[in-house]
Amino acid sequence: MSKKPTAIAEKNSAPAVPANDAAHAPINAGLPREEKIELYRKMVRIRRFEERSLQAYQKGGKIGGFLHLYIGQEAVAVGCCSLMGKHDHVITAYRDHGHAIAVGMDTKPLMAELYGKATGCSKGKGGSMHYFDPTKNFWGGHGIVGGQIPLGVGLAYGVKYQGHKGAAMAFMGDGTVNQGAVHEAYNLASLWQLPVIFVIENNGYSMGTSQERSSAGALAKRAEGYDMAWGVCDGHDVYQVRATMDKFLRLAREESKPAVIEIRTYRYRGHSVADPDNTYRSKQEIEEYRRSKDPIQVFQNQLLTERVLDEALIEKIDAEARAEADAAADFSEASPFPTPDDIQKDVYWETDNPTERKSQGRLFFD
Amino acid sequence: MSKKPTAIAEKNSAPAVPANDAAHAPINAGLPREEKIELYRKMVRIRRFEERSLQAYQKGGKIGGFLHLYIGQEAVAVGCCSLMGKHDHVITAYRDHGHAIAVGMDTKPLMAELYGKATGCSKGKGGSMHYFDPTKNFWGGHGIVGGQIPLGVGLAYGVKYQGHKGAAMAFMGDGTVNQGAVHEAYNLASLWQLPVIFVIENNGYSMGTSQERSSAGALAKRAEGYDMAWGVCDGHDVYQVRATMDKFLRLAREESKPAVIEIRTYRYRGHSVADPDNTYRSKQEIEEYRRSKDPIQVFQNQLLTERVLDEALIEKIDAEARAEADAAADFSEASPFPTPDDIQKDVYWETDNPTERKSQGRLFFD
Amino acid sequence: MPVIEYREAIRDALAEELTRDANVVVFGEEVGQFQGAYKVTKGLLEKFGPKRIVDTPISEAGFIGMGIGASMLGVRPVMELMFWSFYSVAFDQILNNAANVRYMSGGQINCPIVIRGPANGGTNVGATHSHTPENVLANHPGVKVVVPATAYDAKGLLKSAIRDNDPVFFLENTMLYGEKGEIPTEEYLIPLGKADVKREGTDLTIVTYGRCVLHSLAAAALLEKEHDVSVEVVDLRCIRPLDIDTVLASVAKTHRVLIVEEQKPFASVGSQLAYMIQREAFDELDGPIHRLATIDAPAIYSPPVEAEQLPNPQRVLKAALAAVA
Amino acid sequence: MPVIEYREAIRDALAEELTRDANVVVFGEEVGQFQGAYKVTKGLLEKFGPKRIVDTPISEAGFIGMGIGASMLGVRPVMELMFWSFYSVAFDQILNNAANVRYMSGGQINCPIVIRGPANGGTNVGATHSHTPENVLANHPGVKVVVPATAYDAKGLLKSAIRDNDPVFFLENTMLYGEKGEIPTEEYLIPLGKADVKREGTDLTIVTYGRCVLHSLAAAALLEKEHDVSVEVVDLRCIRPLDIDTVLASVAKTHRVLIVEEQKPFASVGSQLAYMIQREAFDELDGPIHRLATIDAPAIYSPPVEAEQLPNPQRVLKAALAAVA
Ligand SMILES: Cc1ncc(C[n+]2csc(CCOP(=O)(O)OP(=O)(O)O)c2C)c(N)n1
Ligand SMILES: Cc1ncc(C[n+]2csc(CCOP(=O)(O)OP(=O)(O)O)c2C)c(N)n1
Ligand SMILES: [Mg+2]
Ligand SMILES: [Mg+2]
Repeated sequence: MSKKPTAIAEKNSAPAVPANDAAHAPINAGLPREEKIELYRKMVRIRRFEERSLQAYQKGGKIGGFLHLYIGQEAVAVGCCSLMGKHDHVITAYRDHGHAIAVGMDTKPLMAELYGKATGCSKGKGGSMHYFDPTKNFWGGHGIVGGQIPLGVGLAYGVKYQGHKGAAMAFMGDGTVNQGAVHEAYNLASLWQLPVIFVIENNGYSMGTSQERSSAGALAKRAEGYDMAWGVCDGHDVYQVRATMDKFLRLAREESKPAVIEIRTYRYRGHSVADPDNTYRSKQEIEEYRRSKDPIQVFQNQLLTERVLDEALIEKIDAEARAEADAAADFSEASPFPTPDDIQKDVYWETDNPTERKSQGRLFFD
Repeated sequence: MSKKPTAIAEKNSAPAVPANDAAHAPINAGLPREEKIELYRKMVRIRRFEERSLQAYQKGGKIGGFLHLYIGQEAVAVGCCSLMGKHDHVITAYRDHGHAIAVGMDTKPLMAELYGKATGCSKGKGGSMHYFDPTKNFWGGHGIVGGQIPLGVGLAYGVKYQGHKGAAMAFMGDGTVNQGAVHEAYNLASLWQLPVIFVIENNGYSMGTSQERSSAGALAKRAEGYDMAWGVCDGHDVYQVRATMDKFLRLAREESKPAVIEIRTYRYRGHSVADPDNTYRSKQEIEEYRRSKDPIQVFQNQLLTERVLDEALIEKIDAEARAEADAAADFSEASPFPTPDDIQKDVYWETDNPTERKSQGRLFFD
Repeated sequence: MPVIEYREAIRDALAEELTRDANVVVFGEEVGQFQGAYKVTKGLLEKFGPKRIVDTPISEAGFIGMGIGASMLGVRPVMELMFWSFYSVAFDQILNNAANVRYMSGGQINCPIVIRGPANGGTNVGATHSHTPENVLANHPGVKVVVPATAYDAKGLLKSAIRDNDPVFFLENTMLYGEKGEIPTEEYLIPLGKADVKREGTDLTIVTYGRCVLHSLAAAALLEKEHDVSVEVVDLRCIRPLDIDTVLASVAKTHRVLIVEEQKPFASVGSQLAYMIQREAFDELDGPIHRLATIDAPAIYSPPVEAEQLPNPQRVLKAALAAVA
Repeated sequence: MPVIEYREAIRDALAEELTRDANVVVFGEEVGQFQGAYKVTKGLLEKFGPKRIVDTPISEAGFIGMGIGASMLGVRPVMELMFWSFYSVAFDQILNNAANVRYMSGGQINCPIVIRGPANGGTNVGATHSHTPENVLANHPGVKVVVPATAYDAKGLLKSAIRDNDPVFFLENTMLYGEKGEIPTEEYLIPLGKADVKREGTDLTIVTYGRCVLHSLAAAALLEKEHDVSVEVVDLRCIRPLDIDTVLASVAKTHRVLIVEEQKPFASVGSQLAYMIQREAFDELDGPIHRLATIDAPAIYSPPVEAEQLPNPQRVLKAALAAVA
């Protein structure tokens, strides 16, 4: 095993792909018009979905527990997941609505999950933090900070074990890098050269703690300690996300090389909907991001320049996204709750498949 | 907080102190003759103590459980602990006999602990892996790989909190660096600039797994990812251990700077006495280390050259160390076992101090 | 007497002990600048400064281990787990270091730490955030486990916990943080390990603790009124040390027992109580000991269904009627 | 029938399942080149190669999490913990991922993993290495927990565990690895959740599992011979699923119960059994359920004293006499 970080890593104290080049990168330049629109549309759909969920949470009291919004970070999930092939997999943390929509999940069951309905993507059992869709290679939605990262390595292990050319993307926040499980995962991935990209969505804060108050040193650069490639990119520009990730995903799929990619992004809302947002950052800071770096605005401008979008189409996409979000809310509203009888379903494969049960004895207690 | 590793770290891809300079480093050159002899004597005492314990284990069946011998690594503990001042603290893992003797614990209770006797340093409750002596600033002796490292950070925190100028040394093996707790500890130490030196005793193997099979990348260099100083040194030469550690300990005590130091060493025996030693390394490899790098031999040669030692003194020290080890074994042999009544002592401060007990109710169950 | 919230009672206990003893420090995630995820530590940073109130990275094993290490030198860390559920990533430090270090050192080392935070369901945060580990914690000799139900108890018990020289795990409840209670203006302590009979009765003993005390009291009122059943409610307050004597005295009076706990049933605190009661008061029992626990499955998210998964006054009422039938 | 060691029985089960199903992989610390810390996996690397038998770094959370992730894609990892005690550093993966992922995904994701390794005291390895976590594990719905006492049971149960689609935690015992037993030459499976009456009797039911089965059988022989007490020994073999029916049938016969377990007493498996037995067979009991557990303290090192801290035939004998008194 080589004892030096790969060449890619060595160049990567600066952004992996300069912003102005990203639009010209083949992975972006070669995109058909429809797919560019689709990227844009996904970002808008995520935004409108989440705004609608916020409304249901705040006004309707329809949603319980936490609601961690992804608003401001849309380019990250959309950019990354747009690159997925058949054997690529995604896993993330509790801030998972964006990824779920980005991998192609239908928003109706996503909204219904927030409402705690039986028609939810996890049957109302998981809630906002625990979305899943294996048919879309989307493995959650995990509530424990960092706990998903070893699972992501396992997805890469599975892909490699089964002889596929694919990669896993394991997403985490900037505050998550200080969990022990992340470190163990890095070492395993590099030691065994597993095709996993660790994606740090650096939105600058873990709850109310700024990156400088939680992490010593530069985040992605820690990869060097494991002899692993790394990169940093601007997460406000979906083209740059795609250009950077494409490069590392190819290395993962083709040469089974892991990497750590830090994507700089920002969230506009509080950590979770219920959290106060005034102890640790200024309104001005938020406004400045909204004004100059909003990923939807940035991409809209880009596509206007490219003449892929025009005002009418922008309007149409937005109207459709709003309508879709409303329809998801209506669907959720109309759906039934699970019943107390459902509480003990989906616990064991065996009790859900009683005719195939091989074990005996009591599995539940009271 | 600075975003770059300190200057020391940057120079430290090579050994921190070249071997030939170590003897001339002030910390060594300035040592009175008696103290040089004392360093040598400690190494010999550790060696003889452990050989005696091995005999008790193998021939007498006097010792239960594990016995992880430190033989071959003596210069590390002796070098490091010889630098301890009043507010310096030590914590280590299960391979702890060397450190215990190095900090100045009496060998009688150490041997008695192995025998499981009430006169043992932990009253026969801890065993080989769990030696402690707070009066010597020695905080164990810990069985779970990596579990002691956050405690080491806590010792540094305590020293700093209480306003002392001191440092903690937290020892671990090369295989231990891949535990999550170690990573969390690194980040905390660097983020808060706590006076702790993480000492990696790299003996090349974790049980039967060579460093290359367990760790991606260079061990101590991972410190850079946390913006922390680091160094590497030859652990066969007690002078070099002292010269390197002295430098970093001063920085810790005076500027409250943490560091990771990798000390290259070797163990001659199996991982634990009961473990086979033939699946993962060759007899030749062991013999080569014994022949050319044995820390006692290396230092003996050095002190012969310095005319600090002569053959007669070498003989005398060795004879005394053997006699001491035998006396420790005799003491242990003659000591009583704890009784079943002792099982529930030393569990709670409160039940051990019944007149000061403030809580009520049952603390033990049956 | 002033009426304050449970969260304020905890805050006041922290503030009083921080003032009393310079070795007491508070750390955890978001306890300082953010004022606490549940505002328990609000204002403490301002009052005591960053040396005493420390925001940590998300590294529970790291900072709890650090607290244990510091405690060996006489610092007295009170550490917040934002949720007790996150003990899962710090479990080794809790289990092998906090619980064992005194023993393995033959009594040479103390570990005067407190770990506190909420441990409960009911706020629809799903399976990863709803663990109630009092049984797992109390399984390990060397530790103490406290689960206060009221503001008054929370304050008096936390002050005792902070002064205790053994590791104390203090389990709060996000559903109780807003509950108000009377608190004396003068300082008071409640000793660990003393149960409190929260209601006297003659027909049935309900043994419970934590938020289930409130459910049990609500059910007891209904039972009295609508079913003419007189219920005694024993609030354990502490799981370890355990005031089994108060429980046994109540059983000797009522001869019927229902245990109510927000726990997964298998090998729960309630199992332990049942074992002890039947073992030590077999002849006092007029019928089997009943138990009401959380319905045995990971915590469901769906808000109305989660309310049914947990003990609640209606479920307690039903179980109580079964126990006296 | 061939007579082989318990460790060989486990090895044979692994080898047979590795042969049968290409998705089965074995990983853990020192399972390959070193041949296993306790030689359980001896020869497997040579036979199945490094793709199937994988040596891991000392990163239990990492590699167990990895195994869970891989299992979601259909790989079937059998992971060794060198000691079950080390589950403490992987607890979050076990608890929140293995046990919960099926539930939180509404049944979409399976986690067909096995975690195996020894969980016992008796070899003088001290408090950090002597945890017996079957109660803690079985507390969590979603998991299965197996504790075999004999070579025959170990083989048949492990094969079932590997084929099981739910996460199974398989607790072995270093004190049993060298114990020999008869094993049929033809393939066999033992279903999880089926208790085994290891000895029939009429005066007292001993409910037990793991190594305590051997102690109980030894004590039963003495009780028969020297005290004229006829003891029935029920070996649970699995903790979850639990074959409580076999236990209740025995209680209906003997009316007296002693639970023997190598567990810290508080909220142990035995507590759970006691609750269930008194609840479901109250009228069958002629006296309180007795229990013999590990003496409640962290595991002591001192070899002769550790033997007294654990259940052993003499302690079982004494407890049995008290239970029938
Ligand atoms: C082990 C654990 N500790 C603490 C928490 C509580 N918590 C949830 S999210 C969060 C902040 C995470 O920040 P970051 O990793 O930056 O992700 P972001 O929320 O910014 O997406 C914390 C402390 C948790 N869920 N799990
Ligand atoms: C968490 C945990 N996992 C595994 C073990 C078993 N174990 C004890 S020592 C050891 C090897 C450690 O190697 P290293 O860190 O290099 O230290 P050395 O033994 O060489 O001093 C292992 C795997 C343990 N004690 N704790
Ligand atoms: Mg963040
Ligand atoms: Mg080593």
